[in-house]
Amino acid sequence: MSATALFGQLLLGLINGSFYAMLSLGLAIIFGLLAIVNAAQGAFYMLGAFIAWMLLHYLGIGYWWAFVLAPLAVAIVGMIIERTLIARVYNLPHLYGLLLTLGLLQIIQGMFVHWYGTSGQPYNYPAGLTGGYNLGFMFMPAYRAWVVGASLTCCFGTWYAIEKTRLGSYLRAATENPMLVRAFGINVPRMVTLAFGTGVALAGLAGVLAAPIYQVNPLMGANILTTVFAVVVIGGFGSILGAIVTGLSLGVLEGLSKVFYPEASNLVIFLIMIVVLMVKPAGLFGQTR
Amino acid sequence: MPDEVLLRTEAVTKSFAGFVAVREVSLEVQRGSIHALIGPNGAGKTTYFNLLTRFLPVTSGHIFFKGRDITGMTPHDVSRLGIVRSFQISAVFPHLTVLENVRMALQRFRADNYFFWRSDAVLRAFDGRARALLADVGLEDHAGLVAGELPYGRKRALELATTLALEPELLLLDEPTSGMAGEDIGRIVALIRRVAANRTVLMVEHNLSVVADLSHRITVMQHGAILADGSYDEVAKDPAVIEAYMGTGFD
Amino acid sequence: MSLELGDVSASATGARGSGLIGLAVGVVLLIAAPFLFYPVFAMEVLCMALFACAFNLLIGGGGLLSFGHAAFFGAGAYIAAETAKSFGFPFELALLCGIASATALGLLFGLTAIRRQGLYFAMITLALAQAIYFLALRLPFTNSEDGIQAVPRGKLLGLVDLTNNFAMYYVTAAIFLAGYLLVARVWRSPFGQVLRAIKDNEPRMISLGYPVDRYKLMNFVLSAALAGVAGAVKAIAIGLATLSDVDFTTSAAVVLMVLLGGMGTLLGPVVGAVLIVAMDEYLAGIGIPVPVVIGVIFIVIILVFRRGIVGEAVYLWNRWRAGARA
Amino acid sequence: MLEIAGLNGHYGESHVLHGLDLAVGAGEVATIVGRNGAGKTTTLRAVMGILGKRAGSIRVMGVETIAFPPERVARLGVGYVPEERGIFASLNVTENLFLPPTLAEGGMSADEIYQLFPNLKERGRSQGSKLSGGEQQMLAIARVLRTGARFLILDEPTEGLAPVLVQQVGRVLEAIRARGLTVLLVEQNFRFAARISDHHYVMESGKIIDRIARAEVAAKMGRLEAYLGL
Repeated sequence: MSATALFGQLLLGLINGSFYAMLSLGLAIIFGLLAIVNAAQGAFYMLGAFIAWMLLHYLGIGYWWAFVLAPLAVAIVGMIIERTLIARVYNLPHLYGLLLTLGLLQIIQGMFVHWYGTSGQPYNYPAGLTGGYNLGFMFMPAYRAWVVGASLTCCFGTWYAIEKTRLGSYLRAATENPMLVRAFGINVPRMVTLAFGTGVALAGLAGVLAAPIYQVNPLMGANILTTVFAVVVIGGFGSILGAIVTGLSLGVLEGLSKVFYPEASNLVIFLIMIVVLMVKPAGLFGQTR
Repeated sequence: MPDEVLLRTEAVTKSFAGFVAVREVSLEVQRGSIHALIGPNGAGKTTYFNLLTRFLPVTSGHIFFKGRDITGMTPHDVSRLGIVRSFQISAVFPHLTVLENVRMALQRFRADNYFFWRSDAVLRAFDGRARALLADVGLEDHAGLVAGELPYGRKRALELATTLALEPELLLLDEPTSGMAGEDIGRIVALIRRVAANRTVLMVEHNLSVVADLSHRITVMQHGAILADGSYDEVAKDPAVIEAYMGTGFD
Repeated sequence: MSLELGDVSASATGARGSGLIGLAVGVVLLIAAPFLFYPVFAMEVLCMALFACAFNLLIGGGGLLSFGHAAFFGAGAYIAAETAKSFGFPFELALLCGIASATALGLLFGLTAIRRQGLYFAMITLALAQAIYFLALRLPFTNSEDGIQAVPRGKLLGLVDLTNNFAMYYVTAAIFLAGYLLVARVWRSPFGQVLRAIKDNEPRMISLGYPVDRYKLMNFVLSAALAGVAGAVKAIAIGLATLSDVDFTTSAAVVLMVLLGGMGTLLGPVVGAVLIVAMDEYLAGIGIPVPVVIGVIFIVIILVFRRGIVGEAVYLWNRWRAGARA
Repeated sequence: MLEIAGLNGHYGESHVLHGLDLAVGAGEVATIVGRNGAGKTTTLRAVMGILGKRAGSIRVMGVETIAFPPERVARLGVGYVPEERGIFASLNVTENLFLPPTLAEGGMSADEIYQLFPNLKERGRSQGSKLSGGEQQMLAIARVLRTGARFLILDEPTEGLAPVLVQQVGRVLEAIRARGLTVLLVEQNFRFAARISDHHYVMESGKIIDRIARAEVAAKMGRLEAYLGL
């Protein structure tokens, strides 16, 4: 096997891994505050990609604007949904939240399948990132380098915002004991809405980044969602850094398996999940409770 | 009554992430006695209970029941050995009827609980015993009610009947009178006295008049450790105990 | 902590006399159905209804929400189709092979997932089912996107020719009825009592000395096996095992059927399955996107109609009776 | 500052507060004493708006708050030190200290806080979960002094503390009183409460059954021991 193929798959694995990381990071933020597993996370990923495509296709707005506008639009849609629908199930058993977001997934995905079919819409590389660099051991496409850089920056930026800033300390405190945070005069319900917006915006951003690589497909969200759930089970909802590390390393492992045993590459993450559940049921970074 | 130690703990300790909730507690419970565990909030009594029933793993130390080391057993094995606990909050099965609640405990002794193809008519064999237990706690007229609809005091009585159905050798009661007032307390005290006649009871209780009324022996805990141990009169005179209850001033 | 989704007590403790009358009406309907509807459509409805009953056994009995039940349905379908077509197994044997594989898969899923509860349990089952989906996509005998087509029906016990739609229908109906009655019996067995109690108050059951995980696992395997029956019968009756049998959409559809009909009620899943399969057929005909409608129903049920159709009916009936008595 | 009339409250299934009446004047230190399970903590939770089921009337600084969510109660200028201290384990000391937003002018500055609690400065970067019980308590009190709250609610500040630390809490409370803040305290440690309280409210079975002013404490010691002692 050639070194070029190996490094190529590793790079793709890193890219996929950073998408897993962004989606599961969003899930972790939402889960921390809402105690809900957002099954629609995949739909928001797809929505991010589609909004970017629609901006270009209908309004002629290019990639760089879409990079900012699409996640913002996803966040707004998410916050509206949180206020109007999800807020109504906070007092019910947590599984109802999962079922509700499952319904949302079906609606959002179903509409796009209805309008655009299941074949992908092409989305061109943004101007300026079409070429690549020859690194000697491999050819590095410029757009892929940008995606790795942007998504890693985004992941670690989120980590920094949560772990090191004042707003992040609100978030961590409210995850631990929301009632007490409210008793200090902080409007936690509003924070919950913002956290949901942030969580889905991360998925939307991953969607924009993915658009030129994978095309824009209504089913792209459902496909990634199951993998992201496995990533979350493997990592556990315990730590932000844990979500990032688990996402990245599983992406890379998946990439490696494509090189060495391509038939099993789709299964490798699920096999790892089974092993982890046997050895450490709470997940690698989860708290045993 | 022979002086037989039914339960013994040896330097049992439990710490959570740097915080020691139970510190080297060594305690002996005599067979046939009512033994009360008292102390201010946060003294570690409920944690200690959870260690005894294996709901929490101990950090260090050993637990012996009838001379046998049970420190590493699973909760349901401990229960099968004859150590059964009640809970601070009412632990009934709210959607089952009162009779079914008690039967749930009796049914445990059947071997065919996994036989999903059998009719539950076989469970009627337990109805007589279940009704007798309900009569013991004054619930015989409510057998057909759904347990969730019982008032709070009666739920506690139902819980006790269910616990007794297991014929426990050691009954662990976690605050049997919590959340009750007035005549309910009197009723539950009489009940505990009656059912304790040929059993051993270890209970956590805050209501000191209940403790004074019922217990043969009292252990006072504070800050996770044992502060004093003895009869009610001995304990009540102990200056350390008085301080624990009335506190220390400051200047 | 077990999750209180649905409530089985309404039906499990319901009057047994009226149950018998209902059963008689049901049997008459089952007998009459192929004369009223296209028999193949009726078979499909019954298989989905049995699948929904299997799912309901899990959630109504133990309160565990599986998001990957299509894996068992699909395993039953693929293995029964393969053994009937490639190995030439007779109907009964192909059926048994399908059921056995679903049961084994259920045991594997169960052992992996049963230690986690609630949301994690749902996510784990979904992820495992996705692994099965990939297997169905990749394994040599499953023919990827095409699936296993033209599965022969064969003869029942070597006597009854099942290529006749009516014969096949009545065999399917008999299997469905047996499965339905099995669920009813499980809930009224000592085992079912234990499950209800675990769902009601799991810590208390542990303190009473029950090994609760073993009961939950057993119930999970039972539910997987029954889902396998539904899948196997469907593959042979319709003559087709495809990727859509193991797809996530099918897992979600079965959740919806049970939710719509009423979780934890005996009849609910059947009502839900009939409505959803019929709606599927109707909407596909007039070009309305089915998933969107399904999603909307999901949300409406969760926000305003959590008892489901049968659950609501039982609730209203009980209230009316209580009112009449007072 | 606080007037409670006919307050009823439930904790889970059990009815804990049975028509409670209580009033605390501005600048006063009032203590609720009583045995375990009498409903003391529940009373404080009801005032803060974090008790789900409550009915009756609670007026804080003249504003009816019975239907307020906790954040609106807090913004009237109320600081809360919960039982078990409520230090956030995932936040470090400094983050815990600066978590509560400023509610009004006149709170202590960071320098004043560090002067009163020198430990907190040294341990600024330690995680909340790594603090000793005494340090947690100091942090929990310091946290609300920063906000400018005029009315402090403290739930068993001496619980589980060694005598030296009880002394320290006592000095802090005297400093608070000297600043003219109003304090509602729940204490099991009666001798501690007796030193600083203007009024003692004795609670039993969800009701206030006696009110003893500071001047009467010595005379009524026997009665108090009967309420609280063994």
